[in-house]
Parts: sequence; C-alpha cells; structure tokens
Amino acid sequence: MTLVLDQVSKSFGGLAALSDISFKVNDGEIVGIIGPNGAGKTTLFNLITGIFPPTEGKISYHGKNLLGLRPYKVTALGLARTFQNIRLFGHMSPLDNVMVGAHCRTKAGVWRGLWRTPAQRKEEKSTRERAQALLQLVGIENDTDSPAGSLPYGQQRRLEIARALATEPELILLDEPAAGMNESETQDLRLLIKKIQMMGKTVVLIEHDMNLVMNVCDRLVVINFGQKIAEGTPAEIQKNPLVIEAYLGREEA
Amino acid sequence: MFWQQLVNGLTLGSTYSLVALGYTLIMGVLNIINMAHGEVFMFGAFVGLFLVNYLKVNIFVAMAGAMAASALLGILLEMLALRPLRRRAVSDLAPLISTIGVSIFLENLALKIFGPQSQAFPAGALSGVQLQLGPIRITLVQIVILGISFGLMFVLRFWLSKTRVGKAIRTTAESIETANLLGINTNKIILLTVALASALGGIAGVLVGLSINAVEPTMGLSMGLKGLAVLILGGMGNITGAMLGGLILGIAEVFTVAYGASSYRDAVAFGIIILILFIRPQGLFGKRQGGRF
Amino acid sequence: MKKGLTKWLTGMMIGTLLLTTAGCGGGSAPAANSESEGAGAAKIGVVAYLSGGGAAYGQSQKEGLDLAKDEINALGKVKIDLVYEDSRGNNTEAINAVNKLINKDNVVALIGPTLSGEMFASGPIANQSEVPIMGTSTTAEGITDIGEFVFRNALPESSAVPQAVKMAVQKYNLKKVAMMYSSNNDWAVSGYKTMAQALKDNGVEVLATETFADKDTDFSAQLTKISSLKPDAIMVSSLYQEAALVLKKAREIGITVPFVGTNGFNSPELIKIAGQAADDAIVASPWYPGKENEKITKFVTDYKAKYNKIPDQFAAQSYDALYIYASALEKAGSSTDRAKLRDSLATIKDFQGVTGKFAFDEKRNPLMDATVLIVKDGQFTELK
Amino acid sequence: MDIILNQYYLQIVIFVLVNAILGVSIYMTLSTGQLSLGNAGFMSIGAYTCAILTVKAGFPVYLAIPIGGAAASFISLIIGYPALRLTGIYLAIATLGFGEVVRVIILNLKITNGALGISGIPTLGTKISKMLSSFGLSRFGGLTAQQTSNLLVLVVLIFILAFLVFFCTRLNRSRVGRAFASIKADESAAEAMGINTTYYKLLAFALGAFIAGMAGGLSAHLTFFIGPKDFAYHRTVEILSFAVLGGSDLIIGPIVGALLLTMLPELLRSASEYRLMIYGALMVIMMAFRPQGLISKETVRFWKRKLGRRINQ
Repeated sequence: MTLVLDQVSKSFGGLAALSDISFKVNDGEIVGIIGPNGAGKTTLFNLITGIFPPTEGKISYHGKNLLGLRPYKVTALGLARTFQNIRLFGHMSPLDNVMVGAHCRTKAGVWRGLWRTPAQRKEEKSTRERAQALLQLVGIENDTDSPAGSLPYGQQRRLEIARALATEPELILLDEPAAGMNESETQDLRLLIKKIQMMGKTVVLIEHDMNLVMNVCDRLVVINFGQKIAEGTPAEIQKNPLVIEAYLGREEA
Repeated sequence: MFWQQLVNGLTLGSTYSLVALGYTLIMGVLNIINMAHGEVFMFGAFVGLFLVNYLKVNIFVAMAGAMAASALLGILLEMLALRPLRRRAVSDLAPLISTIGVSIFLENLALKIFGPQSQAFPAGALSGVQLQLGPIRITLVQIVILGISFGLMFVLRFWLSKTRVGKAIRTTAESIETANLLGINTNKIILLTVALASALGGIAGVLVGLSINAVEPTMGLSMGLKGLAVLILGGMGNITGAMLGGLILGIAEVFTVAYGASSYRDAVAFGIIILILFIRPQGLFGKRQGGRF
Repeated sequence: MKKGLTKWLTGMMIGTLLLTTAGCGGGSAPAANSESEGAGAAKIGVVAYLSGGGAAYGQSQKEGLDLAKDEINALGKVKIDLVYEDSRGNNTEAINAVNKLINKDNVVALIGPTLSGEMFASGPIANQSEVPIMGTSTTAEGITDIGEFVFRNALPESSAVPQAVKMAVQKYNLKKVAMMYSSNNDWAVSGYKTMAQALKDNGVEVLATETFADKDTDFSAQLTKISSLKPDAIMVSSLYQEAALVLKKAREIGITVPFVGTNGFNSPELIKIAGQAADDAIVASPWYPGKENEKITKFVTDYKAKYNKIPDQFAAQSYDALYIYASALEKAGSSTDRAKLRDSLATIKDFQGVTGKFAFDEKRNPLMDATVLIVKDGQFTELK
Repeated sequence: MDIILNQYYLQIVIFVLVNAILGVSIYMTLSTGQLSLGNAGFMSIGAYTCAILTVKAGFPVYLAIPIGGAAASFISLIIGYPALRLTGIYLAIATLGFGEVVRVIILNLKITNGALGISGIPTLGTKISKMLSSFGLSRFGGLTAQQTSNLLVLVVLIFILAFLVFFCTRLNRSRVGRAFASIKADESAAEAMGINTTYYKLLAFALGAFIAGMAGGLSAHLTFFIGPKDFAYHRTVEILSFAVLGGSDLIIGPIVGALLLTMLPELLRSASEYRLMIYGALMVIMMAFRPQGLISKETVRFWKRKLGRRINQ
C-alpha cells in the first residue's frame, strides 16, 4: 500500500478546510482528485508533502508515518510534487532546474565540489545526463542562455514535472498540470502521464480538465467543501448522483 | 530612588515612543523600515532650533514649523527614494538599502550645513521649569513630551480608524493593489502617510532637542536605531505597540544602568531587537504574519 | 571548460591590478624625491579630524596652525607651507592620509592625527618612513613608544590629571567620590585610568563608577544613582559635549558637589552648552587663556580677531606645535632633511609657548606644567 | 614601475583588496538570498581573535588569521540557527542588531582592552619578510624594507582574493551552488525539491562569516591598531554599498564595487567632506535605477553576445 490517508482534517483558525478525509493510493495506480474550486485539494497536497501538519488524522507512506517530517525529508522518501502556480527557479537554466531536483539523490559537498574530485565529476556527469534525458522525456530542448522563467507556459509546466521526476520519486503529485493548456498540449500531457506510469511510478493528479481525468485515471476521489463525497472508477463517478449535484447543482424540484 | 528612576525611564521612553510612532506609521502602510527616519527627526530639531534662535519665534510656533519642514523632507524622501522602487518589482530589501543611503546623505548634509557643533535651545524655551512631586523630580518639558506622545497616539488611532482618509490609509496598508482597484489614489495616500510620519519625527526632534538641550547632526543615527528597536518590540505597524514599546525600552535601559552595569546600556536596545525577532517576530502587540505558503 | 576558467580568472586579476594603479597613477605625477618645491619652504603635512562627528576638534587645530603659519612666515626666519588631509577620525583614512603626505606630497614632517587611535594606526608608518610626526592632542599612554620619530606636545593625562586631583582633594578635602567616564572613547578611558590611580594615591574612596557612551544624551539614570550615594565630588572623564550635559543634568537634579574633569573639560564650549551649571568644574590644563602673559594675550586677541571665538586647548597646542617645528627647522638648517629635523626636535629645550614652558623628555613626551582651573560664574579662573 | 612602488598607491591597492574580500563575504550570504548586515560584527570577531592571538599569545600570523575566521564562523552558527527562520528585512535588522551587540561586548571585555583597542599589532609585511628572510631570500633587488613588505602583502592578498574567486566560481557550478541559487529563487520550492534549506542557508552564513572574519584578521595586521569604533554601523553600511554598487548576482560584482568605492575617497581627496554624501546618494540612485547593480547576469550575457559576434565576424 503506497499512500494511506486516515481521517485527515485541517482547519485554519475557525475555518475547516478539510474534514475526515481517508483514502488509499496503491502502487502503480493513477488516482485523480477532483472537486470544485476551493474544495481543499491543494491543501491536501500541502499536508501530504509536510508544508503544514494536519489538525487531526494520520498520513503514512509505505507504512512510514509522514507527520512532522520536513518537506525535504518527504521528498527524500520518494514523494515529489509540482505546484498549482508554477514555482520554477526563474533565473536558472532549464537544465539547472532539473539538476536541482537530483539534489537529494547526490552527495558531493563543498570540499569535493571545490577540488572537482573524480567522484564528484562522475556524479556531476551522471546528474547532467539524467537531467538531459528527463528534458527529452518532457520534450524541452535545453538552451542554457534562456532562463527557465522565459519559456512558454506549456513548457514551464512540463519542466516542473521533469524537475519533480529528477528526485527519482516512487509517487508523484501533479497539481493541476493541464491548467491553461490547449487541446494538443493536454493530449501530450496525457501521453506523458501514461509514460510516467509505465516507468513504474504512482501518480496522484489534481485536475479540472474532465476528459483528461476521465480517460487517464484508474480511480478518482471527489472532494467537495473539504469532505470526501465519492471514490471509485471514472465510470462509477460519472453516474454518482452526489458528484453530479456537487458539480451541476440540483434541479429545482 | 526607585520612583525617580521609574520616572526617568518613562520620560526617556516617551521620547523613544514619539520617534517610533513615525517608524510604525510607515511600516504599517508601506511595510518598509525607513532607516532615514532618525535623520528626519534630527532635521526637525535643527529647524525648530533655527526658528527659535534666529527668528525669535515662540516654541510652539517653532514646533509647527519643524513639523512642516520635516513633512516636506518626508515628501522629498518618498518621491526620490521610495516611489521609483515601487515602479518595478524590486526585492523588499531595496527600500531598506535606499533609505540607508538617504540617512547617510542627510547626516552628512546636516554636518555641512549646521556644522558639527552641538547647539542648544535658549534657556527660556520651556526647558528650565522643574516640578517636585514628593521624592520625584520632573521637568516641564518631560511632562509635555509625555502628554504629546500619548495625545498623538490617541489622535492617530482615532484618525486612522474613524476618518475617511484614515480608512483609505488602512486599506492601502492591507494591499496597495486592491486599494488601487477600489479607486484610492494610493500614490497620494502613501505620500500623505510618509509626510505625516515625518512630521511626527519633526515634532519629536524639537521636543527631544528641548529636553536634552543638545542638537547635533549625528544624533539621528543613535535615536533612529533606538526607534527601530521600539518598532520591533511593539510589533511592526502597531501604534499602541510603538507607544508601549517605547516606554518599555526606556524603562529597561534606565533600570539596566540603575541596577545593572551602565556600560551595557546600548546592548539593551539591540538585545531586544534580536530576542524579539527570534522568539516573537510579530512583536508584543503585533498580529501574526501569513504562513509560509 | 577548465582552460576557460583559469584564463578568465587570471585575466580578471590582472585587470583589477592595472585598473587600480592606473586609476590612481593618473591622479598626479608623483614627485618622488625631487627638490622642486618652493624656494626653501618646508612642507609640513597635517592630518586632522576635519569632517564627521568630531570635526569641531580638527577645525580648532587647523585654525591654530593657520594663525601660527602666517605669523612664522611673516617673521621670515623660516618659510613653512601646510598641506591638510582630513582623516574623518577613521584609522584607515589616517593611514592613507599619512602615506599620501609622505610619498606623494613629500612633506618633511607631520602634525596630527587628532585621535590617539589614529596615531596608533598611522604613527608606525611615519616612523618606518623616518618622517617626524607630532601629535598635538594624542594624550593616550604609550603613543611615543611607537618609535623614534613619534613626538607629542599634548600634555599626557598622566601629568595634568594628578595635579587637578591633588588640588581638589586638598581644597574640598574629598573622602568619598563617584566617577563617570565615556566607555567607548579611547581618550576618555585612558583619562579615567589615570584619574582612578591619582585618587588611589590620594587615599580617596571611589563609591561608584558609572559609564556612558559618546553622543549619549540621557544621564539621568547614572546621576540619580550617584546622587543617592552622596559623594563629596564627581570625577568625569569625557569630551566637553557629554561633560557639559552631565553637568547640566547633575545641577538639574540637585547635585551641588564640585566636578573634576580630565582634559575634555577644558574648552569654552563646555561653558557655552552647560551655561550656569558649569560652575565649580575643576580641570588641570596647560592652556589657560586668562593667564597674564603678553604672548598668550597676543595669541588670544589675534585668534579672536581672525575667528571671533576664544581659542581652546586644541588650537593652542597646535599653534605651539608649529612654532616648535619652526625653531627645530631653524636649528636643523635644512627644509627637506627629515632625519636632521628629528634630531633637532628631540633637543628642544625651554621653549616658551602659549601653553607655557616646554621641552621634550628623552621619550619625546612633553615636560610642561599645568595650571589647575575652576569655572566661576561662566569663566575659567585659576584655582589657588 | 615607480607608481607600483610608491607606498601611497601600494597601501590603497592593499585596502582595495581587503575590501574586495569583504565584498565576497556579503556576496556569499546573498547567494542564498539572505541579506546579512552582521558582516562588520563577524569582521570584528575575526580581527580581535587574530590580534589577541598574535599580540598576546604570540601565534604566527598565517595561523591566527584562519583561526580568526573560524571563530567568526563558529559564532555565526550560534546566531545563525535561530536567525534563519527570519527572511528579508527581519533578518537584515536582526543581523544589524547582532553587529551592534558584538561591538558593545567588545567594549566591555577585559581581553579586548575596551575602547583602548589593541595596538602594536605586528604588520603582515614585516612578518612575511621575516619568514622569507629565514628562508634566506631577504632582499629583492634595490627595494627598501618598506617596499618589499608591502609588495609581499600585495601578493598574498591577490592570492587570497584569487582563491576566493576560484572557490565561488567552482561552488556555483557544483551541487551546493545550485542549492544556493534555488533557495535564492524560491525557498519553499527548493525545500519541496528535497533541499534541506536550513542547512544550506546556515552553510552560506558560516562561509560568509569565515571570509569576513579572515578579512578582519588581515585588516588588523594592516592597520597596526584595532578599536571597537572601526567595526560600527558605518562599516556594515560600507560593505553593503560594495554589493549594492557592484551588484550581487556575480562574484565579480562586489569586487568591482569594493574597487570603485575604495578608490573614490582617494580620487575625491580634495572634496572629502562631500564624499559620504556621494556614498549615500549613490546607494539611492543605484536602488532606483539599477537595483541589480553594475554587473549582473544580463550584463555578462550582453557582453558575451557582443564580443562573441565581433570575434566570429
């Protein structure tokens, strides 16, 4: 069992952002988390990655309790993420952005970096090659002169995924990767997510683009006003009355 | 002895509060620490001195003149140093560095114009009279300072909460962009705030100049750093915090000298800056800033 | 990539070096050792604290020196021209000023710098370059130990303060006193140490020692604490600005005992700021404008005519310093030979200056007698 | 050749190099986006530790200077750990407060001799020439003792500065440098990418303090005397102005800033009372019109492209 959320809730002061959320994510699955804006989806990601602790409930990953772990420790455990509003390292080149992702997988410190020891040079070469491979995977050619901040929007989204993949995660959390993408870019994204699954990784996806979600995800979790109202395969969810009401509202009887 | 030291602490503290009010106002609205406020305070003192010594003006008119001159200096400061920074997305350190530059400029300008000598208000201007209340001895000027600083605090609080302009200032304090959207001419409001804060610095300059009777160009730096400590102690941008913070710092310094070692007096103000920022960054009365995300 | 880095790095280094030397080389052609300056005029460099917080002291020194220069050149026995450099009371800049005067302006001797700290920093450079340097206001201990070429005509605290303390102890028969000094000013701290020693020699008990900092303006806490101990007198070591404020505050909270001060007290500014509160302030100083001596009265009248204020001890001691150099130059007979000037300086005996009879001892410190003064209704008068 | 040997210019170049090293110290902390105004405090710790070791304990200079740096670095860890929760102006003000507290402590300690400071510090030059003469090569050509010692000091300082530039360039291209740059760009995103931001911010803080401490030790041995007054608020502002004028994107920025601002007083010797006014005005103008400083990534890229085009034309 990869990721287990057990009765997790989070409130900021009086406002209950999430209450009593429990669901599991199995290895190799693609799980979609959907729900109207402000339902608490990104808050859920922030709880999982340790940005702030839940008010109640437990989150475990491969049986290991995530509560109290600093975000970088969560990432080291193999749980990478992207952000709803892109947070790339704007002034650094695309290649450097991805190489930063490999940070927790490499060891060279100040001393080895300074004298360029053989071990450091080898590690640097392999990080560079792996980063280039990831850039090809997400379809960005690396021209070091233009900083990441000046790339077109779609490419920045994909660069963020490449950077997350550089941390060699087993589970990757994508926060609205398709936001602001046109038809063909969303199509490429679908193929990319499938490729990531083929690499044996588990994907948890927050997304509003329904036809992307419906045909890429194995299972869905629906959250509305901070509560889990449904869970199941895309087919079941489409027919679930609670979900329809949450999205389309009830006809006036 | 304890009561006299307490009074000493309060009078010293009230001068710090008066200086800190100007800091807090700018910090509250623009989220900027105006490092040049100490120098505006010094300029106010010199203008007051000039009016009293050369134009033989009565002390209260001199105070008004000092407030006007400092307000003008504040407007210049805002137009030249702060406004250009808002035009482009610059890090929040830029105003700090820019106002440090202004403070050096003003200190040396004052050294050039007024000369390095420390000058004094003539004896007659208010400072001589002394009152004896039981064991405590307090001069009239110190009472005036206590009165004016508390008075200004209430006036400021009332003005900010009740009047239309006050509300406009507080909306700009929340966020300049939204205030703009709501049709508030934020540039005018910011200019007004800086002018008001500098006027407060001006009157503080005259009053402190009267009570210590030594006005010289380098007094801006030490008073400025003390005002900064009060700003942080009281809570960034919190007016009551500035008032009480000033009194607390004054008493802490006096009691360090009276009961501890007088040579560690300066360490009190800076020690407070470090301790408060570590333990309670929002200060004693400030509200918690937003979380990391 | 490796080659690119080292090439770029060395390029940068050479660039910085050339930039700096070219930058300052362009300033003015360095007259290395040429004899080209004015016919026989001795060029003396002056390093003084002319701008910044303590500029008042540097400026009175300049005024004293200018007055002396005009008089000496009028006499015609020796011609002197002065080159001023501002050290802003900062050690690094004092070093740069001394270096410039020695190596670029090629001066034969130096006067200054104003603060003892600056002398400790720049004195060794003058000494190594074998150029005589005379401090006129550097009273800290150990200044002349820097080297053979370092002189001073500022009466060190160690001779003036004990006279003031002895006189005060006898006159007011002091048993218990309190002490105050400015702890971040090297001049004040060494004055305090000498004063404490003098008190011990006279068997006077020190009830409390309070400190403050230069530019402090509030002394209420220290003075309230001291007044509760009821001392017979208060000994203060600081510059006149803070000393005046201490006096004012003390009189304000009802302390009437006499004050004894170190050199810092001895300036007309003390009376100007403290006003009436300065009464009963005692200080020993070599300079006393009120003394009946035609050399002093002439100096005071000329100074007042030129700068319309009474000369303070900084002006007086610089004035004398230039006259000492003038007589040494006369004896040495050359206006460019630094070593000869140093030797003739060391042998100056019974020189009669505005600060009284003067001679250098073997350690190049001044042997002067100090008069003990007391402020009485706004005037420094001699304490008999 | 005569210009090089003239002691006045030699001394200025030496002060330029010491200030350039200080510029590198503030660049180091700025490389993680942290503005520390405590560099004058670390410099004073380094200067006093080093001076006390050489004057009172008779340590050799080449040992005392690194120890001074290490002492400053050690104390930066103690103050740094709690300070790192702060960012932006709060960190700047806290470190400014730290610098002033260090000054007050130095004023009151017996060993640091309070306001009297420590005098009679043996000059770097004499120490080095004594060391060299023990190896038998005491006098080069016709130079006087003064000139040889100054030239030797110049060579040592150039070597130290060159090593620091080499250190920073190598660091920037390594994993640690990337971690610094990512923290500077977006600290929370860097942490989400698996970087222990506290560790790396502390590392940058300690490296900056080490360099400032070493610069303190060096300057102590150049001015024979150090006192608390030399490391007060104005010194911090001076170091800051190097980075502000030169720009803090690249290592060359603060060095050029230090070069220009140390030369300014000598070029303006005649109008020296206006000099500080010009400093102040310069900082305001730089912040208003070129906050990234004279030399930034764009300038380097612009020149590379310009020069590149001319070379292959």
